[in-house]
This record gives sequence, structure tokens and C-alpha cells, in this order.
Amino acid sequence: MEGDVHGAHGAFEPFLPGLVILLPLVGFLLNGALALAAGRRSAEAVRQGREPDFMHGHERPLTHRLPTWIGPGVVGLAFVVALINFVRMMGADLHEPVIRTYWTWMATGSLKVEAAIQLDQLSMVMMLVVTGVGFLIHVFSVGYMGEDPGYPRYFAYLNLFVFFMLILVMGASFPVLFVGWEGVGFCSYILIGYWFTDREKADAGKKAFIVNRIGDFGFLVAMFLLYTTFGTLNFVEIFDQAPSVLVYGGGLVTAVTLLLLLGATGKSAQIPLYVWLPDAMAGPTPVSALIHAATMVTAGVYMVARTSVLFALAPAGSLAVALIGAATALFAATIGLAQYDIKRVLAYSTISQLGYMFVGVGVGAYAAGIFHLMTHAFFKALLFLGSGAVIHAMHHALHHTHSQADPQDMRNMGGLRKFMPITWIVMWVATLAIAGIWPFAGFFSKDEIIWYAGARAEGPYGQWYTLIWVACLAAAMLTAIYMTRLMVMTFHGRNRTGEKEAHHLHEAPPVMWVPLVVLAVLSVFGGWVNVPQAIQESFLGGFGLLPMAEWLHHWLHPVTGPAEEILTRYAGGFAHHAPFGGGELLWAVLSTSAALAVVLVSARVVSGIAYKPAHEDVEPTGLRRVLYRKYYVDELYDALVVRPVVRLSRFAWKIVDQGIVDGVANGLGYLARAFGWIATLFQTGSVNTYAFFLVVGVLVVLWRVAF
Amino acid sequence: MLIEALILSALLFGVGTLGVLLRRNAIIMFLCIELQLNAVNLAFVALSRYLGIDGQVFVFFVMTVAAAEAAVGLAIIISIFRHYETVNVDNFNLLKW
Amino acid sequence: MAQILFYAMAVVALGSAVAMVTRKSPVASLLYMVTTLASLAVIFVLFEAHFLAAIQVIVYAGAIMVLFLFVIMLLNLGHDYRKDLKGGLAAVLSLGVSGALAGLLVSHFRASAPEPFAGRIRDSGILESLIAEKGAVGAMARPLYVDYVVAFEVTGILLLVAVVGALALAKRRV
Amino acid sequence: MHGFLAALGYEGWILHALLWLPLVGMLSVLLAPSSRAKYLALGWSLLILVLSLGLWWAFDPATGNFQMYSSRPWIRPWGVNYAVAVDGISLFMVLLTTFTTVVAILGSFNYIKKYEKAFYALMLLMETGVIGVFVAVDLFLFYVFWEITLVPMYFVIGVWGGERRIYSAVKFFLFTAFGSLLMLVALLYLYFQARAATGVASFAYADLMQVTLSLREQMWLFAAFCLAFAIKVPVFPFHTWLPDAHVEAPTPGSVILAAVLLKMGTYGFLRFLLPFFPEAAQHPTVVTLMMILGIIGIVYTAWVAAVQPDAKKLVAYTSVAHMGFVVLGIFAMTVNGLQGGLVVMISHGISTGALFLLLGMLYERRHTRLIEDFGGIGRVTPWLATAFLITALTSIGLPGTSGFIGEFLSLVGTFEARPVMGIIAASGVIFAAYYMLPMVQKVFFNALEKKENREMDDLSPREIAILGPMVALMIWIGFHPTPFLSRMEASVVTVLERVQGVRANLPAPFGALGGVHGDGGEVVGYGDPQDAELSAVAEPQLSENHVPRGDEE
Repeated sequence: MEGDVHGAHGAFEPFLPGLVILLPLVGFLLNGALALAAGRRSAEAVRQGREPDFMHGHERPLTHRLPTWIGPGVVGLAFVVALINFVRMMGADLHEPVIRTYWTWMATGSLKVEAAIQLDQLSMVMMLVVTGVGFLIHVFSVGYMGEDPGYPRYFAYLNLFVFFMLILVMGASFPVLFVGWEGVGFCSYILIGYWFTDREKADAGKKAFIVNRIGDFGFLVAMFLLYTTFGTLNFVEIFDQAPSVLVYGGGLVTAVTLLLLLGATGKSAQIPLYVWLPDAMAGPTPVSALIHAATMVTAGVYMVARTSVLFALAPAGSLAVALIGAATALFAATIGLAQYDIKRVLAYSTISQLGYMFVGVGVGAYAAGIFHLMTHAFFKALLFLGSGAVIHAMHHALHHTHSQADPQDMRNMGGLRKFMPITWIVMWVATLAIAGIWPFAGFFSKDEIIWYAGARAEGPYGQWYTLIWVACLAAAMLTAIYMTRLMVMTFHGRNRTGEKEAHHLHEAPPVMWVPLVVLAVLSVFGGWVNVPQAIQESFLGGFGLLPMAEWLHHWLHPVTGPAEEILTRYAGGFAHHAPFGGGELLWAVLSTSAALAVVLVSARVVSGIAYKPAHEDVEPTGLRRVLYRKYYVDELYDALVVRPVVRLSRFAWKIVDQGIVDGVANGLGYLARAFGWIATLFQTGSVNTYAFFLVVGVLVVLWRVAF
Repeated sequence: MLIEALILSALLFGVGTLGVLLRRNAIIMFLCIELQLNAVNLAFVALSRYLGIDGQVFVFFVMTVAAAEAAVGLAIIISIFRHYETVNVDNFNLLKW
Repeated sequence: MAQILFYAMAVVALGSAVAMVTRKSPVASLLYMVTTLASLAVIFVLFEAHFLAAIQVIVYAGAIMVLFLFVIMLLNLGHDYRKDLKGGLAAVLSLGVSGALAGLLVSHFRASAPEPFAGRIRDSGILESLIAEKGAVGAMARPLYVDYVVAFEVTGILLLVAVVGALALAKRRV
Repeated sequence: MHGFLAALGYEGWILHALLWLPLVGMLSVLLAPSSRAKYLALGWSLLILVLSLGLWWAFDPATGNFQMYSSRPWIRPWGVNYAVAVDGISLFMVLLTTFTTVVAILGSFNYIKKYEKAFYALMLLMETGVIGVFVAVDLFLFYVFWEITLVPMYFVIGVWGGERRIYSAVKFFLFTAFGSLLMLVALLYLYFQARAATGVASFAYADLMQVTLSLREQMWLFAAFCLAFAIKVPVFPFHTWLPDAHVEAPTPGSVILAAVLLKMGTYGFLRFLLPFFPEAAQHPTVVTLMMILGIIGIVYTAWVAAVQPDAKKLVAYTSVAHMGFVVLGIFAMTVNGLQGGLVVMISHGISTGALFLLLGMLYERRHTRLIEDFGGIGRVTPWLATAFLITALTSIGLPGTSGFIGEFLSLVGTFEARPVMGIIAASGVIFAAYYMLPMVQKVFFNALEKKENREMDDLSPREIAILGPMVALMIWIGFHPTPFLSRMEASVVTVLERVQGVRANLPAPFGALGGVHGDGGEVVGYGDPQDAELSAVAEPQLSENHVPRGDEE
């Protein structure tokens, strides 16, 4: 079967794959240089007490014109190069990854890590997603960030992020992946805190970095374990040897996978390390779209898919992945129900959707996880960018009237569809996609994950998988609710911005809405790359639109195949019916109609609520307050982790270090001084006393000599 | 007789020491030191009776040095007295740190 | 005869030494000191040190002690002796260490009797024959001017320096 | 390049030049007028740096033995020789020293206002001392240089330091002198043991290494040496002199202290402690103890650092944390661990040196070191903030910077030997972010509220010239450490073979999958007859470049 996918044949000839990584780096260097130059000028302005202003009054300087072309340009070029490689790979018969080694990165007597990239079907998909979605977001940024004084700096960061993200997805070994892994974390840090003079935003960036580092700790230890087990850290060698070296379900591989999972929860914002992502919304909205929705946060999913062999060998580890994913999906969705900040809703939605991906890769449906990663990248990027367009419009409107209202609070919006029809339409497309309504992209991917979760219900840990399946179904319904609520609150009903402000609301410029439209198209048709067999036969086959079903699955088969084989051999693979009976088709129809019904009902309900603008509103009570306050998890962490650590640190400094350790050292000094003081007691100044001690000394000597 | 002389020398030396330790008058302390010197001289002389003339030569030198010492020491005491109007050593505590 | 004389002189020397230490009046102490020196001079004679005995009387008792006396008188210390002798703990301790010092020496010397210093000392009469040959002064002349001539000359210089130093120190500032 | 250097006879004179040129420079600084002192010192240190760079090419990475060895008798009756050489361990320390000296001198142009001549003379004296420590292969010579380095640092802190400079200088001096005196005693014991065994008086490295010692003797000597080095490193709980010294020292003093002087301690571990007392060093209890101390250094000082109000003190504490990684890597006694430790030493030298320079630059502008006095200055000093951020990230070991290479390798090495220790130590990556990022945020981010901060100037060309190469080095090592790793590998393997040769039955860290030590290849052991040349035998001609390996020339 797979032969069909890879079509015709012959070896895969990569086309300058290094260029994909190199181009964003070049972009970073160029933009970085421009940013440094611009930074000097704006610093001079600040010193003279003015706000730096590159936009008004005089012509836009070169430092703020060039990034418009460099920033999106390099990423676009990288996308083109990736596309060429993709086409070539499609035309080739590739079963083994192609490794391109550039130089020896670290080589000691025993450890050898090459600076190498790995080209296979998985990294190809990720490259396309990163550069493709990345390009669109870069283009959007030109409009969104155009008036920011730090424009070149922004693009430098963004390019750097793409650079690291590509290292992450293309690296051929764990350490190289780790470079990207931490690199994107760092970029996320500086981009969240992009407006660094705002304390809250800087705090959010710091929080993201530190929480990510907790995950990185797990990843590091997992690497050590793998290294001591295999003596190498290259993917190919480890995955080749793993089935023979590691025991299925053994302690070692379980430990490795759990540690990797810790890393993944940090990067992909899963329980318990998800807390940084909602705060990360402090960054510019395109950043949220790119990093905190489409690419970086999916790195954990990518990593699990990449190490699928290990996870397949560790059923407990896989179950943990799926459980955490399901729990997160449900948990975050409930919080999303009660948020008012448009970006926060989307942030919790992202966490929830990432939970789905975790369920996908956790239950062993690696292709399904990646599939959802891809479609999610489309529609969530669209949602974020759409919300960015809304915020942009709101910001300008509020700016004109010098209103202090929050441009991100949905209570201040309402009825925006009149002002921004394009945004309104594309946002609805994305909403339907994320709600899982046929034929939008989200339907195919989400449904597949839920299906596979249910299909594990008869194997080992069956009850758990049933639970996961139920949670996923519930979360899907919640998704439909909170997304509909978001749409209705933002675009429908009465306008709550205020009379004067409403005059200034207008649609985003083309440079912003064109990427939205492209993403909307992808959100509609993106799901067709992996139409389930059952649906293809019954719905689409008749139209002859798709040559084959489950294309992505087959495409990824060379990567995920070994894992699936292990799964089939040890765990019995997937059943052909859901836990309570029924085939794939039945459940697909059921879920999509249920979702549609939920959308319609909740649209009705939400429309009926009379929202007040934020400054007139009161804080909700009861359960809604708990949800609005995000279950008080931040407070909990603060009390259980942050404060104790700070207290411990103060204790370590004041009591242990200054008190005990330095106290002992100084105490020795004082002891010496005390001895000295005692010695001064003998220095009476009286000649007689001196003579006395002299005689005593003589006595001692005499006594020693004479006897 | 030698042993007896040596014992006498030891006793005189002890008495001299006692004087140095007990007296506060600088001149008397000085005198006690002279007594100690004499005790040693006695031992030298007594032994030279049996070992040869060298001991007596030593005593000669000791006496000379004692003379020199007395001259300088008394001069110092005089100048100290001029300054402090006393020779009580308890009043001189410059040696104290 | 010599034995008796020795013991007598020893008692005198020791007694006046103790008196010297304990008398409060400096002049009395000084006079007791002179007594001690004189009795020691007698003992020197008993040990065939005639020349030294003479010097002891002439130089020590006659010159040095007189110098002391002059100073005492010059400073007019005749009545300034109220707090002169230390008492209390200091006295006990001082008595203890000096007693121990003397006792240690005495026991050491006594232990070496009757064969003093492991028999290395015999009454060979070397000093008597030397004195018989060269006379009391002549016996010392050779070692002093030949064997120890350098030390002798240095002592001369020392005396000179002492004189200059004493002058410089005691001289009244003008 | 190699041929060019050979034509110059480079290998023959370079080590002597590196040792004595600073002294010549010091004299010239003292003789010249005060206004020229800084330029003269800079010129001399630059010349020395340029000369020392030749070592990079002249050094033969294939062998783990000493290279460019030369020796001549110094105090003949005691068997003391003026013997110098480099190997893959000391090579980088020497280069780090010459580089750091230039940077420190350049960084003190505005900072040092009084007694300029004396200051720059002392800096050059320090260079001689430190290079001497790293190149001496005679223990007496080593000890002399070891003590020489104390003197300039003492004065630099005590004369040009801050308010509590006297306290700090004395503390610094007492701590280090205490350790080194114990080392002297142990050294003499070793010397007399060697003399008793062979009948030849010699302080030569190779000779003293051949002394056979009982485990009991080794333990005591190990303790004495270890204390001296541990104080210098510093290892917890001997670290309290460091924050005080750093806070009070002037910027260049801090730079030298952090970048070079601390390395003398870990260098001593590698050069003397392990090879001299292999059985003691490998004793499980000793290893556990040292590793625990290293871990305490990493975790505990990270905590302490995080709550410091004084930025300089914070960085000082991070030094302890970094050196904890080195200690850990060394006592893991695996190739990865040792090489990782060495890279941490290099990386820490560059990054912490740069951090101190940056803090010094901030101090010159604001005359404060308290974190709370800053805030938002990234707006007015974008270049400084950029340099600081990169340096801070290197310090916390972000991949792609030199810090990561070192920490990763040392942790891998630790994990191979003691997995639990490796895991605990790896938590240091979390705490590193916990101490560094809040500081960066409070200084450069947040609102720009204070008027004084608003008027700060960005980097001057001189400061760019200082920081540029340092930042470039951090990233270069981060992305391409192979030239560094390959040069140190053979020497590290040699040390390890010496250590583990004593106990050949040590369990292989990998079990069946094997291959830890890679291809140590034809590494000549220390017991080889060739090495006899390395010993105290008089080598009258100073100029003659006597390389104790057979295959060259």
C-alpha cells in the first residue's frame, strides 16, 4: 500500500536542505544588525526624553523599511526550498531518513554528536508547516507591527525563532533537537517580553522560560539515559537498536519516555506545566499565532512522534501521554468557557487542542497526532491572527479616543462583523474547523484522534482508554461552546465599544487579511490530506475528489511504521469499533452533528446574554468565578512552589550562607582574635610579670634539659 | 666543698630571682640581678678550682659587663626618674600592647 | 678551718641576700648586698681566686655598689618604699617559681654528689700549681691577654660605649 | 601556519616568552610616565596574546603528553628545576589567561583612576603568575607561581576595591593562603618520600608522580591538596570569600578572579590531585563527597544567587555554581566529564568575565550595583542589553552557546558515573534560569522609571571592542567546540588512564555497549622511559626545545 504513496521512485535527492535553516538565520543576522542600528537611534531619543518615533513626521528610515522584505522574504524562500524538497521526496521512494552532516558538533572520546539534519517524511511535514504558516504570519506581522518602533528587532526575533524551530524539527539527534528545543524557548521568552518595559509582559516571558526549563530538565535526563544505554544520541541509530536493546514495557524505556513527557509537557503546555502559555499571550499577537499556537508548542507532539519507537515500547509512558493529553484537553476547555480576554480564550483552546494531539500520539496514532498538529496550525493560526486583526482594529479605535479600555476584552467588543467582514468570515471558518464540523479540517483530524483513542479500549489499559475517549468527546463539545461564545461575543450582538470608538473601527489592511484568507482556505481543505478510509468511501469517493484515503498516514508510514509495528505486536493494535460499538463512520456523523448542534444552541444562548463593557462588569461568582480564575492553579503554584523556593533561597542565603558557612569562617577569625586577646592578658606591662614568665620558661627548659 | 658552693650559688640565684620578681623598685631589681650574676660567678669560681683558670677569666668578663650594665642601667633609671618622678616599675607600662 | 669559714660565709651571704630582697629601704638593701659581695669574696679566696676576690671587693663592692648608692641618694629614694614589695598571689607565685628554680638546681647538684659531674672533676690541684708558679695575678694574665684577647678588647670597647651611653642618657637636657 | 611557527622556532621560546614578557612589560609600565601606563600595559598584553595564539596551531592534539617542554636547574641541591610545558589541559588555560588579561586591562581604562602605574604593573605580574601556574611542570615552581598570584590580587582588591575592600582582601588572602600552606606541607612530604625512594632530589612533576604511596598516605595528601584547590575553586563550603572578594574588587580584578584564578583550583584537581593520588581520588566515598559538594555548589548557590540584591554578588555566586559543574565533571572521571569540565572552565572564564565587565560598565554609568536601582535600561542601552543577554544565556547554558557544551558534557559524564548525581545536578539548569532571568529583567526590562537610568549611555567603541570578541567566542564554542575538544581529548585521556590504570578492574560505565574511552590509542603512559627525560635531569640549554615524545622532529 505504501508503495502507492511514494509513487514513483528512485532515490531522494535533497535540494539544499541546509538552506531552509540558513535562510532564517541570515534574516536574523540582517534584521538583527538593523535592529541594533535602530536601537541606537531610539535610545538617543529616549535619552532626550522623547518617545522613539520612526513613523510619523518624517520618512520611514531604512532600518524600518528593509525588514518588511527581509523578514517574510527569508521565510518565504525557506518555504520554497522546503516545497522543492517535498516535491522531490514525493517523487522518490524514501524509506530511510536522509542525513546531511555539516560538521562535528561535539566529539569527545566517547560521545559524538554531529551537526546534522535529518530529512524524512515527518521532518518534511514539519518544515512545510513551520515555514508555510510562519511565512503567512510574517506577512501578517508587516501590517500588525508596522508602527512599532522596534520593528526590525521584532523581525530579528521572529526569524531567529523560525531558525531554531527548523533546527528542532530537522535535527538528526537529540542534542541537535535540544538546541532547537531550548532555542525556541528562548525566542519565545524574548518575544513574549517583546514590550519589555511592561513589567507584566517581561514577567510572562520569564515565567515561560523558567517553566520550560523544568521540562528541559526532563529532556536532558532522558538524553543521558539514552546515551548511557545506546552510546549514541542519533535518532537513526537509537531507533534502529531500540526494539532489540530495550525491553517492551521495561523500566528503562518507561523512565525515558516519562522524562521525555516531562519535557513535552513543558514545551507543549500540558498539565502540570501549562501555566506559562496563557501568560504568554502578553506577546504580540502574531507571536502568539506563530509560537504559542502553530509551531513551538507543538514541538512536544513532534518529539513524541519522532521518538514513537520508544513510546511504543513503553505502554505505560504512552498511556501517561494520552492521559495527560485528555486531562489537559478537558481541563483547559472548561477554563476557556469563562475567560473574557479573547487571546486567553484562544490560549486555553490551544492548550486543549494540544491535549488532543497528546492523546493522538499517546494512543499510538502518531500520524493522527501530527495531522491534528498540522490542521491546528492552520486554524489556530487563523484564529490568533484574526483576533490580532480584531485587537489591531480595537487598539486603533481606542487609541483615537484615548480610551483606557482593554482592546482584548471581548466584553468591549460585540457586533464587529459590520466593521470587519473578512475577519468575521474567516474566523467563523476557523471556529467551525476547531469545533470539528464536517468538512472543515478540524473535523478530520480531531475525529481521527478520538476514534483511535476509543479503538484502544479493548487492549491493555482498556478502561483508561475508554476514559480518555469520553474525555475527548466531552472536550470536543466544550470546544464548540467556548468558540461559539467567542465568536458571538466578538462579532455578533450589540456593539459595546462605545459610540465614538465605533467610528474608528475598520477592516485590517490587505497585508493582514490576505494571510487570513490563505489560512482559511487551508482550514477548509487542509483536512483532506488524511481523510479516513471509511469517510472517503462513503462521502468523497463518490465525487472522485480524493485519489486515496489516509494520505498523511501513509506518507508518514516510514517514520511511524516501526512504532506501529511494535504496537500491533505487543498491544494488539486498534479495534475496528468504538468502546460502545459503532464504526468510524457512525461516530464521525454523530460527533459532527453533535458539534453542529452545540454550536447552534450555544450561539442562541450566548446571544441571549446581555454583556456589559468590561469596566461596568462585575467579577463572576460561583463556579464561573473558579473557571474565570483558572481553578486558582497559578495561586496554587505560587503558594506551593514559587514562594517556598524563594523562602528557601532566602534561608539559604541569610541563615546558611551568611550565618553558618561564613559564620564558621569568620568565627575562626574571631577565635584567632580571641586567642590573641588572651595573649594580651600576659602583656601586663609590668617588668616583674615578664620576668616571671621568663623564669617559668627557664624552669621548663631546665627541667627538660636536666631530667 | 664544690657541691656546697654550687648549692650556695643555686640558692643565691633563687633569692636573686625572687627579688627580681617581687620588688617594684627598679634599682633594687637591678641589685637583685647583680646578685644573680654573683651567684653565677660563684659557680664559675668554684668550678675553676677543679677545671682550670678559664672559669675565672669568665668571671672577670662578667664583672666587666656588670659594670657596664650598671652604668647604662642606672643612667636609664635616672632619666626615667626625671620623667616620671618615680622608679616604681608598675608605672612604666609602655611594654603593654 | 676552710670548711668552717666557708659555711660561715655561706650563711652570711645567704642571710644578707634574703635581707637584701626583703628590706624595704633601698639603702638597707644596698648595704646587705655589699655584705653578700664581701662574703662571696671570702669564698672566692677559699677557691684560690685571689685576684677575683680582690676585684670583687674593689670593683664590685667598692665601685659598682657605690654607684648604686649614689643613684639612690641622687634620686632621694630613701623614703619612697611603701608599695615596694609585691604581695598576695604575685608573692606566692614568685616564691614558688624561684623556689622551684633553686630547688631544681640544688637537687641537680646534690644528685651529682659525691662524684661531682660523673667523676669528671677531681681535685687535681691544677690551680694551686699554676698559682704557685705564676702568682695569683700572673695565673690570669696569660689567658686574659693571649687566649681571650679579642674578648678582652671588645670588653674594653663595651665599657667605653657604656660610659658614653650613660653620659648621653643621664645628662640633663640643656 | 604550523610551518611558519616552526620556522620561527616558536615551540622553543614561546612558553618562556609568555612567562617573562609580562614582567618586562611590568618594568616598562613602572618606568614610564603614569599617563602612558594603561596604553603600555595594553600593548604588552596584546603582544603576549598574539604570541600565545600561536600555541593554537603549534600544539599537537594527537598526544596527551607535555609539549614544548624545557627545563633548566634552578636550585640544584633541592632538585628544583625551572621546567615548563603545556598539554591539552593547560593550553586553554594559558590562552584564557592571555585573552582575559587583555580584556581586563582594556576594561579598566575608565575604572582605575588612582595609582595607575601600580595597577597595570600588578595586572602584568598577575599574568606571569597565572601563566606560570599553568605551565609549570616542576612542583616547586608551580608553588612559587601559585603564591605569586596571591599578591597582585590582594593589592588589586585591597587598594582599588570598594568600601569593605580591606576585609575582603584579607579574607581572600587568608582563605587561599591557608589552603596553599597545607598544600606546601603535602608537597614537601611527597618530595621527601620521592627522595627517600629514588635517592634523587627532584620536584619534577613526573618524578613525584611515580612515588608509590599507601592508601592512607594518599588520603591525607589528597585532603591537603584538595583543600588548597577546593578553596581556590571554590567548592562549597569554602566559597564565602568569593562573593566578598568579587563585590569589593574592581571590575578588572573580578574579571581576572573569575576567569582565571578560580580555574587554578580546578586545574590543580586535574593536573595534580587525580594523577598523584589516584586511589584516594577514586575512593567511592571521596568521589561521593566531592560530587555532593559539587552538587551543593550547583543547586544551593543557585538559590543563594537568586535572592541577592547586589548584581555583582549574584554573578559571584553563579561562579560557584558553574565551578560545581567542573568539580562534578572532574570527579566523574569519564572522558565526557573531564572534557565537559574543561569546557565549562573556558566558557565560564569568558561568560562570567564578560558579565563582570558588563556589570562594571553599568557601575561606571550609575555608580551602583544594586539590582533595584536599575530597570528598563534596555531602552537606552540596547547594545549593552544585547551583549548582557547573550552573556547571561551563555552563563545559564543555553544550547548554541559555550555554556551548554560544557554543562552538557559534564552532566553526561557525571551521569555515566553516578546517574543519581547527574540527575540532581541537571536540575541546575532550572535554577540557573531562576537566578539569571529575574536579574536580567529587573536590570534591563521593566519600566524605565528612574531619571538617572534614562541618561545612561550605550556601549562605547572601546567597550564594543572588549565585548565583541567575547560574545563571538561564546557563540563559536557553542556551535563548533570541536577544535577545543579535539585539542584537550588526548591529554584528558592520559590523565584518566593514569588514574584508572591504577585500578584496572573498574566497572566499564557502559556494560555491553561499551566504548566509553573511545580510541585512546597510542597514549604513552606516565611510566614510560621517555618520560624519564621529563624528570629532574639537568637541561642546561634553555633554548633547546625538548619535547618528551619520540615521534616529533
